[in-house]
Amino acid sequence: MSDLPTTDQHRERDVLLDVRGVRKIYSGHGRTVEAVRDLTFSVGRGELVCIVGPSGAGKTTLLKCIAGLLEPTSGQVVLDGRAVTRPPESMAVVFQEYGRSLYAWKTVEQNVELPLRHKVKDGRRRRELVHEALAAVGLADAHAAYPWQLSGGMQQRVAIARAVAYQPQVLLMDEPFAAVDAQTRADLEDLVRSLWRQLGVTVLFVTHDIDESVYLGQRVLILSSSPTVVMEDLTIDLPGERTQLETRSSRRFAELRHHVYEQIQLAKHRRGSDAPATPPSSAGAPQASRAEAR
Amino acid sequence: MSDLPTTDQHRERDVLLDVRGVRKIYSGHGRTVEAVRDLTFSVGRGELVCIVGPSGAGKTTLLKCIAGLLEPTSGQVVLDGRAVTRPPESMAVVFQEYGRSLYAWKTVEQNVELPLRHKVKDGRRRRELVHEALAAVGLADAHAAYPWQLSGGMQQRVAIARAVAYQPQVLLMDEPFAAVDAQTRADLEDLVRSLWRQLGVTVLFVTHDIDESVYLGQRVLILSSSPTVVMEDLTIDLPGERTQLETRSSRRFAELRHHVYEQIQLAKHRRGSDAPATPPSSAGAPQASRAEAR
Amino acid sequence: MSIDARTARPAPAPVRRARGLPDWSPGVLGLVGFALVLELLPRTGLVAERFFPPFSAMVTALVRAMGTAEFWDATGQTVRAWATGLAIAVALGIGLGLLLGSVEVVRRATASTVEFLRPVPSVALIPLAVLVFGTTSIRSTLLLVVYASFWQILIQVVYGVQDVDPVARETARSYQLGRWARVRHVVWPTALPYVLTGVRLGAAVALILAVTAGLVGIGHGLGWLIGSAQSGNDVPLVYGLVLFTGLLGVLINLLARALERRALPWHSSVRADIGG
Amino acid sequence: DPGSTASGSDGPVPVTVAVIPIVDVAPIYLGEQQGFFEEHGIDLTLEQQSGGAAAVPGVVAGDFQFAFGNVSSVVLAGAQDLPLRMVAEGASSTGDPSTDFGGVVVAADSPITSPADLAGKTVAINNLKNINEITVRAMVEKAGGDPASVKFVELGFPDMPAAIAGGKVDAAQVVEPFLTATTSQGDRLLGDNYTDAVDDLTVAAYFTSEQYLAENADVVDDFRAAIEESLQYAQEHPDEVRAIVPTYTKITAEVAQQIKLPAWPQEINVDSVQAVAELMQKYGITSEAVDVEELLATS
Amino acid sequence: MHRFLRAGRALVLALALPVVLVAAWWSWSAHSGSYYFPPLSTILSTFGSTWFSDRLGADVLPSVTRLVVGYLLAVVLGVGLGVLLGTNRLLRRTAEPVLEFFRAIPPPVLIPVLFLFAGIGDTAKVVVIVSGAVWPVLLNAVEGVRAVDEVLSDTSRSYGITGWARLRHLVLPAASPQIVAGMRQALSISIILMVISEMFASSNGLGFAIIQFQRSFAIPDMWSGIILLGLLGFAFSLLFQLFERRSLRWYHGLRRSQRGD
Ligand SMILES: Nc1ncnc2c1ncn2[C@@H]1O[C@H](COP(=O)(O)OP(=O)(O)OP(=O)(O)O)[C@@H](O)[C@H]1O
Ligand SMILES: Nc1ncnc2c1ncn2[C@@H]1O[C@H](COP(=O)(O)OP(=O)(O)OP(=O)(O)O)[C@@H](O)[C@H]1O
Ligand SMILES: [Mg+2]
Ligand SMILES: [Mg+2]
Repeated sequence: MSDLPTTDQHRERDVLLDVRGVRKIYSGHGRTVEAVRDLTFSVGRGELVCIVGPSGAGKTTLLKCIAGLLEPTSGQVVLDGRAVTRPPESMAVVFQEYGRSLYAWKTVEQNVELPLRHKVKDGRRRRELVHEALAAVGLADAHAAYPWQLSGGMQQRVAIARAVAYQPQVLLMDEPFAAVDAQTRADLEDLVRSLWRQLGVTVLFVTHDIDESVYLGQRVLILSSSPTVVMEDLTIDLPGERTQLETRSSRRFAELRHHVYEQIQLAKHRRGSDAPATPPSSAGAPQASRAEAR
Repeated sequence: MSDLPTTDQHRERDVLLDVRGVRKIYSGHGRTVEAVRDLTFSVGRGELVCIVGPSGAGKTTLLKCIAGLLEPTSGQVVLDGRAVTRPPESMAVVFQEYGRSLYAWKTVEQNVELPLRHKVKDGRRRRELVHEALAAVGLADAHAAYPWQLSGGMQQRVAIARAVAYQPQVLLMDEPFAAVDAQTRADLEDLVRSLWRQLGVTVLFVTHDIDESVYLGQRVLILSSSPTVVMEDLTIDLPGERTQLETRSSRRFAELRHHVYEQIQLAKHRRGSDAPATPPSSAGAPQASRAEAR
Repeated sequence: MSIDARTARPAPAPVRRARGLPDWSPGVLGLVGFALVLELLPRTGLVAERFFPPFSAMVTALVRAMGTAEFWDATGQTVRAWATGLAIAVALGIGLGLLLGSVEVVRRATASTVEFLRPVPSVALIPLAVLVFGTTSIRSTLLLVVYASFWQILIQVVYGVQDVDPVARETARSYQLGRWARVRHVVWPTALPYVLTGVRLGAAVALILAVTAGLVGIGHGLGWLIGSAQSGNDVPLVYGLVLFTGLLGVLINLLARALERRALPWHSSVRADIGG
Repeated sequence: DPGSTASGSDGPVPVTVAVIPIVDVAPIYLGEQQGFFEEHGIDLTLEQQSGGAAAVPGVVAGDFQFAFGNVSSVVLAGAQDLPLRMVAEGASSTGDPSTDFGGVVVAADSPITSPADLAGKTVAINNLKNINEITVRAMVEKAGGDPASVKFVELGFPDMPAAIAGGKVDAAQVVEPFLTATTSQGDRLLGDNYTDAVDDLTVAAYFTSEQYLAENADVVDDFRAAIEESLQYAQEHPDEVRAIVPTYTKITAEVAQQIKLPAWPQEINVDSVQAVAELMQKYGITSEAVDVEELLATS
Repeated sequence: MHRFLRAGRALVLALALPVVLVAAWWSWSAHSGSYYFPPLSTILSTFGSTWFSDRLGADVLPSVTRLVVGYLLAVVLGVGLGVLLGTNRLLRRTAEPVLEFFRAIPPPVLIPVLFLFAGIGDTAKVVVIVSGAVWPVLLNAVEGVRAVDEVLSDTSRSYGITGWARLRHLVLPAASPQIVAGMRQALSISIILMVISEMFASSNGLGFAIIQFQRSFAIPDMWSGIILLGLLGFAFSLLFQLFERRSLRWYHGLRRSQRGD
């Protein structure tokens, strides 16, 4: 593990997103779960960070807190210097429950177009964006279909197209490729990377596929099992130009993926309570600033 | 490709499931899709067959036809010598849309128990089965939760536990591990294999993960892009005893997975219309018998 | 093999549609059966004919009445009161329902008042209606019609608004859809099935009140015609008019169903019905 | 005073009268036909209502200048200090049980033979606490029965024939055309509650509001005069009454030939109304005695 | 402390509008001078003497009994028939026009027919209540059943959950949010029809009393009756909310689960 550098340098960079001591306890209906114990990390502007962790670790919970859809029990999320209390502008989310996030009463095209309405006033330009996005995910011929006429993977791609067409500054994706086949997945991975490089969008990408996390990310955050803390914040020191064939067959890739794999295996059995304490530098902001955001 | 034998020998064995010239056309709401053009294959009793194919190829459609939930436009499905017209007994299905297949008004425990009610009359035995199944998928402590209190991966595992507890003779699984992390996925793969070996259940397993299909199956059916035909019926000649570490690092495994990967890439661009004709031996039954089942 | 749209149903539905028969044939069959029962009840002596005439006598009386201008005036009045009243009730019910359903504070603040006012019967408002608008003004009838059907629609809309899927709602929120866009594109389509049920409920109640108003002496609609036939002891005409009222109801429902098919092609219930 | 200027001017005064589609209001229809109202400078509009009580709010609100209703309603209103005034006679009992337009009927095979037998029995009437209830009670009392033990149930006249035939009630107080309908089907007329209770009973009257009376005294006078002519005309031309009834009711011409007609004297029998008021107090319907004189429009 | 604050806020919210409305009514009616709109103070002073006497047992109790019986019957009938029609398309197509026919007929004109078949006692009144209150339950049940999620329906079918078990574990719970909406409608309709049914062939009951007051021009008493009706409706709706909270616990949990509270 010593040959794998953990990042500290990005803190000096332009920090866009700051997650400070976020904790989330779900309670009600006879069940109280501490989904997230204490998450602290930050993401620089234009970074692509992958998040991996065991099922039920709280990845979705974390993403919802960042998206301003869920209020943390304590701690706070700061985006661009401002505490997040409601969904911030220019952020797109691809939900894990892609099926339910599509509107059954709208066609594929309308689903993709809807969020654009208040952003892109020019109808022609909007339709262009929609068409491009749908073509990019391989659904050029499903415009007029309703979501429930599509296969699972196709539905998921509609949700991705919607986020892509929106041209957000921050893109949160919650296992966005879970339902597509290997080839499509590879294509979509490249799509995300090219979007990220071209548009400078900041991406948080939750995945269960370890190869994917290493292939895609500049950093991989490994979460522990619930109650959750950040187990490791791993910098992926692969070259910026990546291709499916070359990158994946490189030695460094194999090392990194092996490392992540081991960590995940560990994570499954290690909980927040017995994880190593996070270094002070990445610890939460002082109590005062936490309180003021609530 | 010549070094990879395609199976013919299993046809002499005890055939449980016979899919004969199944074709499915969806029409309505201004859209007509030939989801499946012509699928013909058979599965022997106690076999474990994986199905891979591009997103939107018609895998879910096929599974629904086999489960008796969807009537093929033409062709027929024969199970145990009888044409399937409605859901056969002793068959369990894990749906791709796991979230929607759980009863929101029942707890996890009740969800798993419900199908058992009419099968296992003894309440104690039933509860035992439920507990075992939930423990097997790593949800021993979520009995009392409602599905909507669980993470995506946990929900999917509840659906799996339900199928496992049901102890079916035929198990149809539609991308059952799509939402769980790598480690859990490996555990669940081993669970399916051990169930299959112990109970002699016949398994049809749809997956997008090529490694998984090779690791799990005795055969892998590769479907073409829509309109769909069987592109290849590949026998996995790995030893019966498989372990995650050893099997996956074997040379034969790598060869096989590489072959499947190539085929899938081909499949994405090849449609049923230009796929190689299936050999006569596996072609559909004569027209007469097709007609009588409708 | 030819492609038959019917075989493309998602699943073999519990009841196979009788092939070759048009959609409406079972419904007509039901009505014919009902007419037969009406004809046979008095004919077999189960009820005395002079209190409950056979179906044919009702129809004869109705047809006779249909020859008069008075009948069509009355029908016109009732239908006008019905349509206007329902339109007002639907507009109010949907507007306030969306407001109540989507703004928690408003709902809580009005809950007790709504629950208090809802069970107050329209008929108890008759003196009020008469006093404010008089017995001849259509507005008296409208007051009763609107008051009665408004609550039905309101409650349906409130329940419908609550039915929005949380994931769908969050999607809309995260994509910065404004309140109006959320209502229009997310809340409204979700609530629509409830709303349509509410409109169907409200439509029938509106018709009932439009007729009842006449019965108690407000306006000169069908109810007034029924009332005067009653006091004239013209039993076949009474039932003939009741029959006519019921048929109006059937007609209204046909309209509502057509509306549903147009408005909800994506809804699973309609999908299953249309087939495909 | 706008009312007086209106009647003082040359044009006819528009007047709306609420009536009920029953035989009793035939005179006003006849009078309109004969032009009696026109002669008195009244432009008459007749509004049909379902019942006399229903017209009261309309009169109070000024929608109707006059309305036709039974006298007990007016007495009741008087007891509640509702500002109503009786203007003219509406319809009266004929004073002869064999020719009167109302009565109590029982089924042909009923064991009830005298009004006294009604004690403890169920009697259907169209409105509770109204003229029919008190006159039936009085009839029972006169025959020696206990008026308090009669059980009254409210039922529309149209529903009474079926209720008697089905044995749902023991007796029913009916008026025309249901009296003819029941008796011609074999039901037995037990007695006439109107003649039994009070002599020459004024059953119904035309009334107006105190306010209208105060502001338009001359119109009221004109109206009264026209009504009185109409009443007289109706009384003298029963055939014309029978001819006009089917035009404003759903009573068929055939039935209209058979029904019994009420009496239409020209004056309200104040004594009979006072008797009604006293009976109402006696049977606990009003708590205090009402002086009928105060309810008359003596302008 | 926090909890007290929250409870206090809820109380203020619940009471504010009624208080404002009552105050408005009070001040407006004090000077209305209209015979039909007596001062609220008069109405309230009549309230006690009118209702807290033997009327409670003589009029209110019989009414409430008929109401409860009629309502429960309507619910049972509505759900039963609704599930039947919702699951069976042919039956629905056949029966719908006839049902719509009955739905459109005003209860007052049905009443004479009811007298013919059900007599003039309590049975007829209960039938009147059922005949009106059944529709919202029925319609909502039909629509709720028709809208059962396909994936869930497929799941049940493939696990052989059919017939009675399907009804109990799938159809009824899935349709329950809509059925409950219908039941809520039916409750207030039942009260309205209780009044209407007592307008005919009656000799006691709350509706009967109100109509009598109206006819005998006892206007303050009539208003006090209307207020009592409102109070009754309010009380029943509170009971209903308890029921709803229990029976739709999962549903409200599900709908709120991701609102962040
Ligand atoms: N609405 C909720 N109510 C109660 N508990 C919840 C709710 N949502 C999530 N949880 C719980 O919080 C924990 C974390 O859930 P979360 O969905 O964030 O996990 P996840 O990391 O996204 O998992 P997966 O990879 O399986 O999607 C789980 O134990 C889950 O049961
Ligand atoms: N209910 C439906 N109505 C109309 N078309 C449908 C319906 N279900 C599926 N289809 C179409 O049939 C085709 C095959 O869909 P299916 O769900 O079987 O694919 P799949 O192989 O399961 O894909 P995935 O891997 O993405 O789940 C798709 O083109 C889809 O659009
Ligand atoms: Mg998740
Ligand atoms: Mg699929």
